[in-house]
Amino acid sequence: MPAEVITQEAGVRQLSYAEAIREGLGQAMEADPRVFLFGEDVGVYGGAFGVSGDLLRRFGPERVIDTPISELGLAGAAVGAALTGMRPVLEIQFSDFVTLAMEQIVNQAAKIRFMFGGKASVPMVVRLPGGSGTGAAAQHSQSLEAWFAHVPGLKVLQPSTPHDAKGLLLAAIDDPNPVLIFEHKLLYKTKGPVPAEAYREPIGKAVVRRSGRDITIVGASIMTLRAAAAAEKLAGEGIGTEIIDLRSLRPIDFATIAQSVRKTGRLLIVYEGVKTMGIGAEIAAMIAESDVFGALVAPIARLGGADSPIPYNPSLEKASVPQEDDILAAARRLMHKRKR
Amino acid sequence: MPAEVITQEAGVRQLSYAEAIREGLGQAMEADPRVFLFGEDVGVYGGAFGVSGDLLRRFGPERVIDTPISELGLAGAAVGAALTGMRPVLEIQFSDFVTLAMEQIVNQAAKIRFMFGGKASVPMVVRLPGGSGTGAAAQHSQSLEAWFAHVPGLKVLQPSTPHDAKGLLLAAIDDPNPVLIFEHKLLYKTKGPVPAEAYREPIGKAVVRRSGRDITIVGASIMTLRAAAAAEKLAGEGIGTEIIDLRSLRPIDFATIAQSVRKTGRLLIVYEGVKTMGIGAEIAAMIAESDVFGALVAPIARLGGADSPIPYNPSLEKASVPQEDDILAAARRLMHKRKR
Amino acid sequence: MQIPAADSATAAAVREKPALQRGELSALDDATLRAALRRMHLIRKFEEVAEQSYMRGLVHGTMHLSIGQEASAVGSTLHLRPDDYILSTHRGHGHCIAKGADPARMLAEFFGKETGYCRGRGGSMHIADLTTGNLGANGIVAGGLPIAVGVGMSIKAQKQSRVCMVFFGDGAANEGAFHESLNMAAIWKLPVVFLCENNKYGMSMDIANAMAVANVADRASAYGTRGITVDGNDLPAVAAAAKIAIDQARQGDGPTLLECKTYRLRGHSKSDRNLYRTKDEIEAWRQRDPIRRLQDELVAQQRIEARELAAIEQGAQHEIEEALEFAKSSADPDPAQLTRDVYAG
Amino acid sequence: MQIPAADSATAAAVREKPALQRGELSALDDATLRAALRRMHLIRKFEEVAEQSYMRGLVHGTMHLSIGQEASAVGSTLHLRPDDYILSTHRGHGHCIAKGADPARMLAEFFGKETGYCRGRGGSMHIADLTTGNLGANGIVAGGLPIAVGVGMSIKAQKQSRVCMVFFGDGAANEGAFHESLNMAAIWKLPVVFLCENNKYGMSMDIANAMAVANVADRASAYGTRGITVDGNDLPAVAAAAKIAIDQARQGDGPTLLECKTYRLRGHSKSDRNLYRTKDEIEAWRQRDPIRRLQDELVAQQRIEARELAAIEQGAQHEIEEALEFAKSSADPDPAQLTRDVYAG
Ligand SMILES: Cc1ncc(C[n+]2csc(CCOP(=O)(O)OP(=O)(O)O)c2C)c(N)n1
Ligand SMILES: Cc1ncc(C[n+]2csc(CCOP(=O)(O)OP(=O)(O)O)c2C)c(N)n1
Ligand SMILES: [Mg+2]
Ligand SMILES: [Mg+2]
Repeated sequence: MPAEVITQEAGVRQLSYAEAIREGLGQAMEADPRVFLFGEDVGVYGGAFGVSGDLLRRFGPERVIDTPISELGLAGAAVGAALTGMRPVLEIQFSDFVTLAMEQIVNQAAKIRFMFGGKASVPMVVRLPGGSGTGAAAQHSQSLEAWFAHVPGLKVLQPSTPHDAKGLLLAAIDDPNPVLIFEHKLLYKTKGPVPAEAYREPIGKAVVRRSGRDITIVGASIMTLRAAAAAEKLAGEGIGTEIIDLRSLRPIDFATIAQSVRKTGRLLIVYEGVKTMGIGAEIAAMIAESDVFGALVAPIARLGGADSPIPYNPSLEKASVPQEDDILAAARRLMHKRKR
Repeated sequence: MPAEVITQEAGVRQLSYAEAIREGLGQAMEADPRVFLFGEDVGVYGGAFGVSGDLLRRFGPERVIDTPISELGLAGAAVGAALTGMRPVLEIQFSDFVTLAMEQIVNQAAKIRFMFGGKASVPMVVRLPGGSGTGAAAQHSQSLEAWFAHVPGLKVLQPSTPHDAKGLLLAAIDDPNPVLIFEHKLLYKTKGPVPAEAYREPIGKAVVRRSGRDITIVGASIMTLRAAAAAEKLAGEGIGTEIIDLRSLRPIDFATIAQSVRKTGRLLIVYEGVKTMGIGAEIAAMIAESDVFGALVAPIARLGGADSPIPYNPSLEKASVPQEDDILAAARRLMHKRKR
Repeated sequence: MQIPAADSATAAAVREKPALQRGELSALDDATLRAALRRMHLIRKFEEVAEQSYMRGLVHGTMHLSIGQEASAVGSTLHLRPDDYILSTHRGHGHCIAKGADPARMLAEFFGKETGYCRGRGGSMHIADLTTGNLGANGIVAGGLPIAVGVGMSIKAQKQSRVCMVFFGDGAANEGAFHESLNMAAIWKLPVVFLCENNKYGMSMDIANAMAVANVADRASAYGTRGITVDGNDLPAVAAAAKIAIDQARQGDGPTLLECKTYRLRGHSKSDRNLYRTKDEIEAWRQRDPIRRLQDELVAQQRIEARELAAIEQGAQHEIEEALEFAKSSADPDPAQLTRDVYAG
Repeated sequence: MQIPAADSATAAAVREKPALQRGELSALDDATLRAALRRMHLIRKFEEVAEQSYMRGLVHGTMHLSIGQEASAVGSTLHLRPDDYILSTHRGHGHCIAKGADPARMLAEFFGKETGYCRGRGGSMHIADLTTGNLGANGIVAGGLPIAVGVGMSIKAQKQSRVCMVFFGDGAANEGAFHESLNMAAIWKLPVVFLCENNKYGMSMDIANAMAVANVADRASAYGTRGITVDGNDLPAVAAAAKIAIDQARQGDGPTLLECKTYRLRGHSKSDRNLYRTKDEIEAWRQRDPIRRLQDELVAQQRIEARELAAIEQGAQHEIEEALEFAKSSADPDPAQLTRDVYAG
């Protein structure tokens, strides 16, 4: 980790989300010769979003591997390496390109252990930069994580802070199963405290980012930041917001959500993926079919991406996914609703 | 249509689901020179499930086209043909193989019209035999339709009867948008009345298959048949079941569902795809965030596929997706539940 | 744009300077050459203006400039007919202008305006102009190749005499889509020209590391079809090679894999720090700038006078300046119409 | 299985019958040939029993028989070491037995039993036997090829001297996965043998319609690597060609695309009505049955006595009968354990 990227703020070491991931990758490679990073332009270029940075220089071209543009082949290569004793970490340059690799991820990685009667495991990690907000338009801005939450055999993470980006990555590399990590492009430059040592965050555990009595907002990735900003404003209006950061979409930490909703009676789920069939659908359904159902004092509200591809024009783009103001408005609406 | 496949029952012409699709394809090709069928083994073999049958003989190799095994390329070919004046119908031999074609379906077909500012359209149809129950194991038995319901720009159909299989296919071929039709392998041999003329069923409209006061069961494809069988037994127990056959997952006919649930106050959603993030999640969420929420007298119940790949062993395979008995049991449980 | 063989002016040119002029050049008449040169300038200036606008923060997103690759875009499309199709790439401004699009509406799209080709929905990576047969740029590497197969099938089924030219890069040639598309086009003898712009790099990976053959066109043999490699910075040479491929496609002889060896003088996109190549390499290619090369040859061969060159360049400059004004002054789309064009009908 | 070059018995055999025997045959010692023959019989009988069980309704699902392709499965793997890897296909029983799997546990899997290789979860299309380096059959055409790239990377990273052989069909050679995998294996010189069993058809499509080159191995040149085409019904020839490919892979010389031309005497799967080929064609290939061919040659060359042949066949027959008993009498899995092995750890 070059010294210049480590800044000090209030006595805690601050790293950007990208730096935290890089530090995690470096520590995993230092600790375990089985770990390697590969993908398009992860080497000399340092990664399309600069995540791998100097890793090539530090670990050499046998462990930080630039590849041809062959997403299906790369995903399969991760499967094969994982099956035979390695711990591959694959970067799919934009998560949109995972559409080319679905076969290997869904039919092979996710199913091999089960199909082989539990006699094999596929410990691979796929990192997928996703999300909108960069003006990259419809084929470079999608949030496709919900698809993978539908696939038994996979684990699916969506870290929102530099701390979690590193801790969840290290946990994913340790995990004996295929783990997909959806990183948000707009978060790469956001900073936060990151311990220097190699620590793990548990996969499948949500965290309560803010406590409140009146309304529960569940989100992940960048939406928890926008929700936090909205919660500040709601606090000014006397509304206590509890924010749950999912971190993991598969498995999903229903207990933490349930506990909060039991307390607040109101649930707003915010996500960037298309609203229909996005992760909010599953959370709403889990609540609606559970005991917590009776604790609701208002209908569940979902705020998700618009029913359209991501547009190029900046104002259209903003309008197509939940922004802080949308969250604020949705929370206010929900506070005025009652069960009929 | 060979004479032997047309049987007479109670004076109505009965066709199998496969025959109905074939008849629809034939009529579309007769009526419109822009329509053609292509895919792996759809020609001389007659299709892996015999759906295309004698179409090659009738329409010749320029309109019923056997192709190399190249799913991504085929999906792209459908896009290109649709963009330039044709009406391609592509068969993906097993829906599982659509994992290889996601890029073209999701990034191109679904988005081109929007990305081009509304100045193009992509009128293509993809037929996808799906579902379990044939002992074909994890890579040949999936129900992946929920993924596509998450993608704006696509339409997604799941016919349950020979009548709808033909009527929805013809509507899909007319539709100026990309339409995916998930056909169920176990349904191909089921028979039902099918009008001889070329008729259309509206895309996006559910149908009430059975009326009842006590409980609403929403399903699609083969699940509506299993639900109907369960409903017969429930009737014997004095429970009135209303069965809604979705037919279309995108767009989804929420009005028909809402109307029924308002009446019965109880909702059971049955689907073969993996429960988590399956189509039942969206339906439950739509109810939970709507006015209908207040009309529920019990929590919503979902019955979906197990959290596992589809296993090979027949009893395991049965155990992995909802069967008639499971629906019966779930309905009974729901009848005993009350909102707390 | 005329097909030189049928053109008497060309024949005259050939007669006049037989000893000096190579066949690729003499095959092109003066009007064609002037038009080609003007288009190369238009592309260059379009991209320079795009780059400046980007640097000044007037546009967001990213962009992929083809500065240095203009001969391949203009040369390959020179013998296409107006109703022939093209499918383009993320680095597609050149193809788009070469096929006849209006730079003003392109720039408007780049600025995200309602007057843009995609009404601001697509941006730089998705410009399409159906009126000139341009079926669109593509953000997915090799995304256009399978589509070209379908366009070829469509042309054949409708018994048209059109041709579809699909552009892609050297990096795209390692995608599975390349393989499936070349194979299908070959077995069905589709009227498709696979036009590979080999600019030596993907985003940062040198083609020498990304494939073990010297030329992308060497792969044609795997599909039993023709492969041609040409100096992609030499407009007459590109045009001559493309003419062969286009004619054969139109005559029902199936696809050609035509590779133009060229170089992008700018980085891959805005975030590129050029870590993967040397300044010397870039400089060496700058010496082979396709616009300057063509101009020098035309002057040396007395096909054009030096002062006329300046006029052509100024004309292009003027057109782009007007285009910029148009783009800037156009209205933004209305966010209320966000989901309007998701579905047809 | 020994590597003949290092084997004195072979040398002796070569000395004894130098004029009559071709090199591919003389390169194999008697023990190796007997073992190979036994395995071919095992495969044949395994599949015949599988077929009968299927016809009698004892098993459900589908199955893809390789009857007629035994020389390619056994010959190609003859010089693999026990710790070398294979990746197989939907038509994979032969590869599995050839690599040393126990037919009893394979049949148990076919019967969906808890004693099967996959505890009844996988069935015919997903048999894997990690103890013999068999990384699994695959239901996805060309699904194993990208995995082989990763296995090759893994072998290289761990500095092992293993080799990975990945099987696939002629139809699979048109999948994008083929292209991406061959390319990556070639540029990184991975220890992978790409073993194409070209049985002339995909499910029903004749390779002559599916690709415009005569041999799948012709495609090797597109990756700058070696391609070999061999008579896949000739066990010694297959073994000799595979030995070259295996040795080169092991020595760090990178991948070979080795094509065995063979034929499946049965239909593609249970639903096949053979509409796409003639009875005559099938009959002609029946005359080239790889087992009979090898037996005839061994007898003619006096490498084995006719009555010994019968003993080998009976031994195989007996083993498969016992395997069938084992499979039938094994217990079914417990449905309560359905989701137990979805996740590790
Ligand atoms: C499927 C896919 N993978 C990766 C990318 C990211 N990407 C965009 S352009 C590019 C390099 C493409 O190289 P090449 O095909 O040679 O075209 P060039 O940029 O050199 O014109 C990459 C990796 C993408 N857009 N699509
Ligand atoms: C990706 C994919 N597409 C299609 C199929 C259906 N399918 C199974 S086997 C087969 C034919 C394969 O042909 P080939 O590769 O030559 O192998 P063979 O069956 O001849 O051994 C097809 C089309 C599949 N299993 N996977
Ligand atoms: Mg390039
Ligand atoms: Mg074959």
